[in-house]
Amino acid sequence: MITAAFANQIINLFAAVMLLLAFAMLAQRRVLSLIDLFAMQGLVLTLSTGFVAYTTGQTHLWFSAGITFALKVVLLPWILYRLIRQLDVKWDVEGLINIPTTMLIGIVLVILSFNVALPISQIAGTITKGTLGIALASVLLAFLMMITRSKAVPQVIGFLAMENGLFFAATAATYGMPMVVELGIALDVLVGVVILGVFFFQIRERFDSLDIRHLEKLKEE
Amino acid sequence: MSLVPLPSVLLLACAWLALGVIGLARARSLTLVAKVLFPAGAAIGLAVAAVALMAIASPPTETVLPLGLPDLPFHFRLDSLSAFFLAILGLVSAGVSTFAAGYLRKGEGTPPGLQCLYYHVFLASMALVLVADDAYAFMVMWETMALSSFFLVTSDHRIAEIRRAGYLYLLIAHIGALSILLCFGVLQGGTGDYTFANMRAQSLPPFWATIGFLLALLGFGAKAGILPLHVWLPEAHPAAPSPVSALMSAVMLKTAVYGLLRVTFDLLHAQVWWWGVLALAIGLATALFGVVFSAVQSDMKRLLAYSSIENIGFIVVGFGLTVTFQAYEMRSLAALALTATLYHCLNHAYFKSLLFLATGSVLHATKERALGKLGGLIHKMPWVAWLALVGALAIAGLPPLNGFVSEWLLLQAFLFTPGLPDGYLNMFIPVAAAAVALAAALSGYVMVKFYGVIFLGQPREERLTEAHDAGPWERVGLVWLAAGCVTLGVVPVQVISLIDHVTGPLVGRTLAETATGSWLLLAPIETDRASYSPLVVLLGIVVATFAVWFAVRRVYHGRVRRAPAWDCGFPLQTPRMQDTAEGFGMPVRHVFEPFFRMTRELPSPFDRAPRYRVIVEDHLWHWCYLPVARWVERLTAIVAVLQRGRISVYLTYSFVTLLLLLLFVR
Amino acid sequence: MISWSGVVAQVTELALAVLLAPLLTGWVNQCRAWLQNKSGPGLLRPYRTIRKLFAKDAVIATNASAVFRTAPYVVFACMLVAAAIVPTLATDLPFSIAADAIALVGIFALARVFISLAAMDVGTAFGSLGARREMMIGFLAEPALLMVLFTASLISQSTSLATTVERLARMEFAIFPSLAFAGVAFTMVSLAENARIPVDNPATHLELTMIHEAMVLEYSARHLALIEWAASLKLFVYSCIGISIFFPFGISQGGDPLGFAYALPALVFKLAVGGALLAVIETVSAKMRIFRAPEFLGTAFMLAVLALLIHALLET
Amino acid sequence: MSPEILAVLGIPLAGGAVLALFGHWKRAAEINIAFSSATFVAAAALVVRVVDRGPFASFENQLFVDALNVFLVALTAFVAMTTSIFSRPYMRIEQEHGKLTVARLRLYHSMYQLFSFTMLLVLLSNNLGVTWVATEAATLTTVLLVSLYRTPASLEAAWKYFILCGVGIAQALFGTILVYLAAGKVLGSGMDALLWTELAQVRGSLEPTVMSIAFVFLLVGYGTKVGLVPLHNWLPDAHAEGPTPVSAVLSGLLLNVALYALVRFKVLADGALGAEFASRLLMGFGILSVAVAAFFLSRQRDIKRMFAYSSIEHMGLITFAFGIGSPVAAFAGLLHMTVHSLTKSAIFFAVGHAAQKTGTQVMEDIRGLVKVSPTVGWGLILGTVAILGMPPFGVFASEFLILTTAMREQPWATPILLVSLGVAFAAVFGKVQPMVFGETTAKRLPHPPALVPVFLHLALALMLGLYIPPYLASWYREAARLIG
Repeated sequence: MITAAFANQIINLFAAVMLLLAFAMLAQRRVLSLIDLFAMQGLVLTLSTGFVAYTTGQTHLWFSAGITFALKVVLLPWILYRLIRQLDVKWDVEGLINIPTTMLIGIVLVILSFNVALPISQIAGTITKGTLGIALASVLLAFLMMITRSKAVPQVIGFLAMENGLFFAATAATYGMPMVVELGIALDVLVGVVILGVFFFQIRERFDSLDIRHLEKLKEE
Repeated sequence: MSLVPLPSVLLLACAWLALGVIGLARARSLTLVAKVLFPAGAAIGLAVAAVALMAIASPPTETVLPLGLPDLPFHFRLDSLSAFFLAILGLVSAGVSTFAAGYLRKGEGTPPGLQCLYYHVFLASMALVLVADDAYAFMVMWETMALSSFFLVTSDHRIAEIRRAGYLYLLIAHIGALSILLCFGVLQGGTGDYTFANMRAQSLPPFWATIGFLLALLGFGAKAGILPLHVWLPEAHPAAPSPVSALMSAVMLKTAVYGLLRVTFDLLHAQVWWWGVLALAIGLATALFGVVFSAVQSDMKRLLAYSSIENIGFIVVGFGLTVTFQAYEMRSLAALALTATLYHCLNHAYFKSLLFLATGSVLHATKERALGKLGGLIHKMPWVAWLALVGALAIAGLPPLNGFVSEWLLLQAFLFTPGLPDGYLNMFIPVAAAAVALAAALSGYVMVKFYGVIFLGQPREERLTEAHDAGPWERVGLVWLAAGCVTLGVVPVQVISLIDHVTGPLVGRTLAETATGSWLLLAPIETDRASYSPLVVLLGIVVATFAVWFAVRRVYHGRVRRAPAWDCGFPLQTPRMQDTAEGFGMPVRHVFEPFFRMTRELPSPFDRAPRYRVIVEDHLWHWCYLPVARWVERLTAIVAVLQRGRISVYLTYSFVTLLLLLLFVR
Repeated sequence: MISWSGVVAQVTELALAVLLAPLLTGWVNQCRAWLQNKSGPGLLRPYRTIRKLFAKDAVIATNASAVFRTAPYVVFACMLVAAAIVPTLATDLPFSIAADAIALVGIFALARVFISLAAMDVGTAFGSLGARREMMIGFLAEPALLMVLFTASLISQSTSLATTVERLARMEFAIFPSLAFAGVAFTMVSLAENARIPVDNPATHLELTMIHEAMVLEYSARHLALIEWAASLKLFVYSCIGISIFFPFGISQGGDPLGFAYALPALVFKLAVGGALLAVIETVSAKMRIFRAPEFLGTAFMLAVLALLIHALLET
Repeated sequence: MSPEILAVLGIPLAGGAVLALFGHWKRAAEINIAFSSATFVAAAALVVRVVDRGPFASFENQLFVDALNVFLVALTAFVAMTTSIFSRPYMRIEQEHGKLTVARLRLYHSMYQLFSFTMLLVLLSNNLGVTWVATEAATLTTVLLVSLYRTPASLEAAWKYFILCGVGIAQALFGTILVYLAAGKVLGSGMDALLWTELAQVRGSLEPTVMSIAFVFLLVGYGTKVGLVPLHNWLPDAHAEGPTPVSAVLSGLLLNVALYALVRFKVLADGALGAEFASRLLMGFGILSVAVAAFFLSRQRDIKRMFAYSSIEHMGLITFAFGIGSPVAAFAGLLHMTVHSLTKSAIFFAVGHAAQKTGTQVMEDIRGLVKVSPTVGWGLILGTVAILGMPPFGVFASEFLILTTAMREQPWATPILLVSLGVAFAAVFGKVQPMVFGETTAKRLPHPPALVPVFLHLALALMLGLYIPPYLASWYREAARLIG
């Protein structure tokens, strides 16, 4: 059995890696690397969930870790890889805002997240409570990433990264959601990605590109 | 008779609705609609009037129907004020419906059955507005009235102008209705009880009372057509079929006056003196504006519509005086001013509907609305012409017809004003009286123009010689209204004794308490101060006329020859050489130039085909409405920036919203 | 209420008005002729004209309707009623309670509307032109007249002309500045209303300037006679209004037969002076362009309103 | 275990499955109607049961029914049924116009049923997590429905819809986690801490700080779905580009359902934080939505887009009403939800046929409907008049209550409301009037339009304006009590 303090340090380490990965995704230009980073984030999430399950003895967290692994480390990256290959969209992405600026905004977001999460963490009874701020930060950073990307695939990856952040938050704050809910969320995410995959093809068919800047026809004159 | 008034009114309103539904069911059957349903509607109108006249002297009755909102079922109440306006509705609608029975023709826009539906829904909703006793019932009926009249206005919806008129009308009506709604929101005083009974029981602090009053003035003013909310009126009234124009002008505008009186005197007790001054100022501006604009119109129905604005102005002036007197607790003077106001409502209902119906007949006979293409119709349409003369003289405020009586009362009310405790007010009142006198005199000008150009002179177009007189139904309707104009003018004492039942509860005093006249002599304060006996004047004029006539007959033995007009010896005479409507409006345009926004196209002496064109527009349209429209447009342009199609931007909105809210929470 | 002396006064007054009115017109014309160094048509010329017209055949335009034919009678009747209201000899007039100052203005307006409608009835260029001009004068003169009468009414606390005159006559001598303003306004209004120089010229048929004459161009014979007579009557009534409001001295109050006897010469004297003054005004002023008339009347209107204001400000 | 609830949820779920298999059949539209009607019957039975026995929970407390959601269940099932009736001829005409293939129709019918299912699940779920899952599922099904035509515009709309709502809903999940965290302190971790019925009982002792932050996330999340400004941007696109029956249920039902979820959380937030906090936020967003949407209206050229903005406006009004929070206001909000659903879906029905007749959604090209097709024309004009808040239609009843209550409790808001409603009226009526009246350009349709639903809805809206049956009123009151 490991001590609580040690466990805490480990979890904080995972959290730090999460945050690092979130920043890395924010800065990454290549789609394939983006998918790798996403898969790594999934892996860290799995490990951290597993670790929490191990230290706290919350059995359902094992399942949660399993689902996360299956879904976010294996299935989704695989689907995305396939999509990229079929769609042949490996090229670099140009951000709408340049990367240093994005990073600066990201730092501000982290500060804000910590600030917001602080009172909540004080309430949470979990050993992971300190990481809540980081979870929120990853959510917001993923959000920022969605804003700055101009291609459809990275945007979806951002969306999935946000989901990761949420899972991390759930683990951090409450040792995960009840099983039914987690399953439901996972199902939604999976179906969502499938639908999006279908969409990619259709969008490409219609617009000859996955650049979402083509999707600006519906607006007010 | 043991007839219970309020349920009878509700039943009669339902009967109107039923007529409408029957019309809808047999939408294409002109005979049924015109010869059965409309006369039946007229009969119901008479019944409403009868019930109302009975109820005017009896104490208020109330009833609650299990309709409406769950916490606020429809409350109805019939008191003397409601009864008075119901009487107007019933009496006028009887004439108008009879007229309409003859007026409906085949193949004009909306099918007759549908028109019958709107028409009777319109009548029923007006009746129910007048008896509504809670805010919800009132608003429902009020807006139903607006909606049904909107559909009536746009009966001939193929014409873009008419659609535009209807649109403007409904828009302003709706904004007015929202404002009335907010007024009721103020009036209930935080109790959450929207019955009028509760509002009566509230005593609001002056600030809120003032807000309520201003909202009411705005809301009801929009319906009545006071400045600067009048713009819809000259568009909508001419667009509607004539019986509808008649009803709208004659009755619907009065429901707005009713609302104003109801809110100010019945629901809001604490009157502030400057409310009255405000209303007085607005009323004066409205009256002058209306009459000056009606003088320059070249479309006969627009002319009448502007004249309605003028008359509403007079009514609002009377209302304002009443409020001021009431605020200073000068109750008998308040009773005098209120009597003038109510009397004018009644009069205007009669003569304006008469004139609108007359224009309807002219329109049917000639297919022409432009004054510049009419003329000489007295020869072809003697019935319409002579009856319209009664209306024209009445509206011009000439003794001994009814228009004069209310004007007389109003001027009397002004004359007694210097007794007000406020010096400035005392200075203002004479100026106001002068303006009223000016507007009244101008209305004479307008009516000479109206009547002279349409009915007198020579026909300005060839085909006018084929015009035909009104049919029997139409005649009956016109005669009914004209008879009303004369009766109301001749027996003011009896009418005022009816109105006294209304003024008593509202201002706490009646004219009967101070009057010293007899059945023949109208003397509201004392005979020494002022008295008027229209019957005697009428007799005087009639007797004198006939006496002179007989005398001349006896003295004179020459023959009477017919010959072409002499016209100072000019050889060539064409009907086109008569004054046109524009020409007749010229002096007014000249004298009141700042009122108008004119664009003129004058021919030069060298023009091959000289053309003269003048467009007279309303400054207020350019000062108030277009800027508002521009502002809205500008704002929508700003708002549209929100939706530029870029998903990143949309995401940024969500993001920023989230961050701001988080900061807000921290 | 209705006293016998009142009835007598009423009848006398009415008869006097009808009979004396053409004489007043004749007197004014005569005075004007004298002032202009002409010999003049003689005092009785109006009577002769009327008699002559009554003897002629009437010619009526083909297009004229019944409005055209009834208008002279109605106008004349209106003037009769007006004459019955205005106190000239006595203030105890039974008819005057039936119609007060406002009604008087209304009756004048009724006459004006009828004559204008009649003018438009034939459908000639001049007729409608005259009608338009007449109504233009009317809509400015009418409120001005009303304001003048209001000033008097406010001072006397009554709109009944008889009462007003009675109270004014009875009043201690006092200077009412408002009445001075009202007097000037009234004079201006009367000039316009009676088709006098500087607003109109009763002796011209020049199309650019005529107002009243343009309206009655189509009338002949008995109709024209009635109209002429009514015009004289109108001048007479206006003069009497002015006299009784601004110079009410000498009028008989109540049922006083002695006062009555005293009032008649006083009236004749005052009318003679008034007529002469009118002639003077007409001689010394020039006819205005037609579009000056609104300014002229507007001034009158303003003066009348000022009179009211002064009353409200100073005399209450 | 209540058979009614099972039926209400099971029928559409089964319908989705059946139609996924047999949706290409010729009679698929009738099957769709049959399932929707059966759902409505089940919902009616559920209503009867709730009226009989009061609120109850079922399925191990995972599902529950009380006055608030049973009324929305009934409304949802009803509108879903009428919409399915409307969609039968509508989709057939679309098919004949060559806009849709049989395979797409199968997708449509199947998704239609699944969409009903997800909405009903949101309403009936007692578990806030499941509520979230179902909301997300509703988004997914509607994304497929919106993109049904596979035109560039519909794909764009669907994409935006997906991304914006997906992101939004993700925030709601964060909020839900925080609520769970707060509840865990009181109820212990485990399933109970997500059950609304449990939470509602302990709402007073929930940690305020957490709840405030949670509510912000929930507001942004579900608010996106409700279409509150400035989170609304997906809404006009999705409404305008999807098939009209989908626009009708989106406007009429989905927005309501999302708002329902938000209101449930508002109750919890009120318990923890006092009424001020959530009220202010809701009122602020509500009034902003009303004002901005009103100004948007006058710029529209596409008719469905315009009515989509009108939905934003009305949702803003309802949100504002719930924000005021007094029983009368809550009552008015619920009433407004009902009449807005009925009226707006009726309008979309009429609009759908009008657009089919003229072959365009551009308003300037649609003229004189009343001449060529009086029923469509009248349906449209009456619906418009109703939605603009003219009595005697029910929208006026609720607007009356909202405005008068606002005048009493939040007077600052009334000028904004007055101006916005005026501007909205001017814009919408000014555009619809010439479409309905005047000369025409329209042609006849190959199939007779199904206008029974239009007039049925309008008749109901009319009835609610003049007479609210006592049981309905007590029902609203009960629901308002739950909210307030």
